[in-house]
Amino acid sequence: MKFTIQVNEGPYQHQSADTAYHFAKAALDKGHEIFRIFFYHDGVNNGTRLTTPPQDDRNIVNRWSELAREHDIDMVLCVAAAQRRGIVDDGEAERNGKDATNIAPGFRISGLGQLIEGGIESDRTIVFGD
Amino acid sequence: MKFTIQVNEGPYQHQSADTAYHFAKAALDKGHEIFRIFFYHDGVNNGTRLTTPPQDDRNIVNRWSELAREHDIDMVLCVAAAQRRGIVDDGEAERNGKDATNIAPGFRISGLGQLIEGGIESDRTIVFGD
Amino acid sequence: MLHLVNKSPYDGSNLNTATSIMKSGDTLLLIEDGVYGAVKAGKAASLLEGHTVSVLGPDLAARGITKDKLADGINVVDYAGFVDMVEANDKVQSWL
Amino acid sequence: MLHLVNKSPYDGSNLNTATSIMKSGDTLLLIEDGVYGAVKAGKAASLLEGHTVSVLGPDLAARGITKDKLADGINVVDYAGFVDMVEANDKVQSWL
Amino acid sequence: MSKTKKMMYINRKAPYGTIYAWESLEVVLIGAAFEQDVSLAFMDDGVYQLTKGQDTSGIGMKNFSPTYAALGDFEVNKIYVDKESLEERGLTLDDLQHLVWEDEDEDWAEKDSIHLVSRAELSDVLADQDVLFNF
Amino acid sequence: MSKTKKMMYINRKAPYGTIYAWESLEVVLIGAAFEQDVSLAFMDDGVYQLTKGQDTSGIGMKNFSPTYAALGDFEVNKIYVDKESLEERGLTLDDLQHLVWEDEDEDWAEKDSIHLVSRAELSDVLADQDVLFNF
Repeated sequence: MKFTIQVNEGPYQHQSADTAYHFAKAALDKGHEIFRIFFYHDGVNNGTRLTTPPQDDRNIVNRWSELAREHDIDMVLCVAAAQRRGIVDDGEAERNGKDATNIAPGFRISGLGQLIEGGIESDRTIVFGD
Repeated sequence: MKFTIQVNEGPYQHQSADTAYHFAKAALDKGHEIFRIFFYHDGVNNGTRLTTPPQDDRNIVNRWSELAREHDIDMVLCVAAAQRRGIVDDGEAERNGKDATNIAPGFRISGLGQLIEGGIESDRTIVFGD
Repeated sequence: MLHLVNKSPYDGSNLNTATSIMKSGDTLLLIEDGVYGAVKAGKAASLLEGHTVSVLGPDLAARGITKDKLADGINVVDYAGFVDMVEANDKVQSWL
Repeated sequence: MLHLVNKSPYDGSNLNTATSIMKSGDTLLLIEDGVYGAVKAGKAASLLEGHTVSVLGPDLAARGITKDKLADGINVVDYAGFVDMVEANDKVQSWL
Repeated sequence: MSKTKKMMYINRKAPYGTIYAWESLEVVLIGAAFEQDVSLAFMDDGVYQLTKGQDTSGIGMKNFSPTYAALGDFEVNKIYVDKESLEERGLTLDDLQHLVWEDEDEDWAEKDSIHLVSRAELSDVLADQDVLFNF
Repeated sequence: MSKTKKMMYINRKAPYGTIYAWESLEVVLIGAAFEQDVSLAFMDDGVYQLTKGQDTSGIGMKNFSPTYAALGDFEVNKIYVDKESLEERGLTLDDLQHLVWEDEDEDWAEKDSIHLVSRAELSDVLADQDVLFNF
C-alpha cells in the first residue's frame, strides 16, 4: 500500500517527528511504499543539518536522511513554511539573498501542491503533529 | 524595574515570540530595564538569520535583532537547546564540526545558568510559551 | 501575584488550574488564545467568578471580540498595561 | 476509519471530540501522551466506553503504564500493528 | 492524476495563537487548483477562525480572515461548522462571516457556503471522505 | 550575586510527548549550583513525570526518569505533588518514584523529598516564592 506522511512539528520539542519516523520505518519493513513525507509548519525544522543532539540521544535529522537514502523516499519541506523558519537550500539561498544553507541530505524544498498530490496519489495519508 | 524574559517557542508557529516582543518593547518604552531575554526550547529558533517571511508579514528575527541593537539587550540562546535545534554560531560550528552558521545579529549562545542568573538578578521573571 | 493564561479554556485545562490556585489579591491576565475565556456567553466564563481578571486588548481585537461581549468586571489593558501589572505584582506565574 | 489521539485527555479536549465523532466500526488508537487516556483508574477512561480502542505499546512502556492498569478490552499494538491498522481502515483522522 | 478524491480539511485550532489556521488555509488555496472534491470542517476552537471583525493591527500579525470570503471564488463552498462547538463558546452563526458562492448551474445564484451541522451530521460527513488533512 | 531567592520550577506537562519536562529538569540541575532556595511543583500532567517503571527503549528516546532520584544529592528536596492531579488520573503516591534526601543536620537521616499537597496548600507554597519558572 502507498502512504503519504505529513509531519507538523520540529524535532525534539514534540514526539510527532519520532512517531512519524517509527511509523514510516515499520511501514517500509512490512513492504509498503512511502510515496512522500511532507514536512509542514515547524516540521520543516526536521530538515536542518546543523543539529548536534547529545551523544546519548537519537539524531532525528540523520535518521530521516538515512531512511530517505536507504529507501529512496521523497522528503519534501514546504517552501513557505521553510522560509518562515529559516530552512534554506542552494536555490532558496540565492533567491532570498542568504549567506548560508542548512538543509540536510535527502530533503528537498517544494510547494504545498506536493502535499495535495500525496493525498491524491496515496492509499492513505497520515498526519503527525501537536 | 529590571525584567528577565524567557521565550519557549519558535517564531511564527506560536504567538509567544510575538507577545514577548511586544511586552519587551512596552517595558522599555516605560523606562524599565530588560536584564536579559533567554530563549529556551524551540525559542532558540528565534535566533536564526535564515528566515525569509512573506513581504506582508512581520520579520520576527529582525525585530529581535533591532531591539537588541537599539537598547543593548542581552539576548541568550540556550546552548543545549540550540544544539538540538540546529542554531549555530562560529564557536559552535567549530566545536561541532558544522559547515555553516545561522545565528542572527544580537543573539549569543550560552548556558542555562544565564536563565537562573536572570531570575536572581531581576525584579521580575516572565515566561512566554505554549 | 499575576497569573497569565494564554490558551483557550475550551481546549486546555490551564484556566481551570489557574483559577483553582488563585488567592484573593491575585490577578489573572488573559492573553493570546486565553482571551476567549473572557467571553460572557461562553461556558468557561463561570471559571472567572470571584476573581480579578484583565484581558489583553490587542489580543481581543485580533480575535474580533468586542468589549460588550466580555463578562462583567473584566478590565481591558494594552501591552503597557500588561507591563504595569507585572510591576504591580510581586511575581508572575505563566500557566503554559 | 482510524482515529488517532496523541494528547493527554486531562490537558486537552481531543479524546472527548474524537469519541463524540466515532461511529461503530471505527477504531481509536491512542499514541504518545494520548495513552494516558487508556488507564482504567483515570477519570477519562469513561470516554472510551462502547468504542473499539487500541493503544501503542512503546508509548505505554515509555510512560511506565503496565497492561494491568488498562481499561478492559483495550488492545496493545506495536508500530507494525499501527501500520496494519492504517491499512485496515479506509482513512485516518488525527485529532491534533 | 485522473482520480478525484473527497478531501476534507479539518480545522480545530484558534487563529493567531498558533499558525495552524493560517497555514491550513494556504493548503486549501493551493489545493483548490487540483480539482478535487474539497470540503472544510470547523469544530472545537476552529470555529473561531470564521468570526467577524478580526483586527490584528495591535498584535502586528497579518489578518488572514478576509481570505475565507474568497474561498467561494476558488469553488470551495462546502464548509461545515459544528453547532456544539459554537454553542459551548457562546457563539451563533451571526458571529461568523457570511460566506457565499455563486452557483454556475443556477444562473450564478448566490448560495451559503456554511452548513451548520450537529456532531452526528459532522460524523457522517467525515465518514464520507477519502482523505482527511489535519493541522 | 549575594541574594538568595525562593525559586520554584512548576512542572505541568507529561514526559516524552513534549520535551518540556526533560529540558526543565536540565534547568533544575544547573540551577542547583546557584545555592538558591529551590523547590519543584508537579501538578496537572506534570505528575506523570515522576511515575515509576518508565521504559523508553521502544520509542528510541532517552529515559530521563532516573534523574529525579538524583535531585536529593543536589540538595533539591522540596518537591510538591498536587493531590488532586494524582486522583483525577487514577494515580497514588505508590505509582511515583520514592524520592529521598539525606539530612546533614540529623546525621544524614534519609527523608522523603515528596510532599503530597492539596490544591490550597500548593497555592500557599506558590504564593511564598520569589521567582516561578514555567516550561
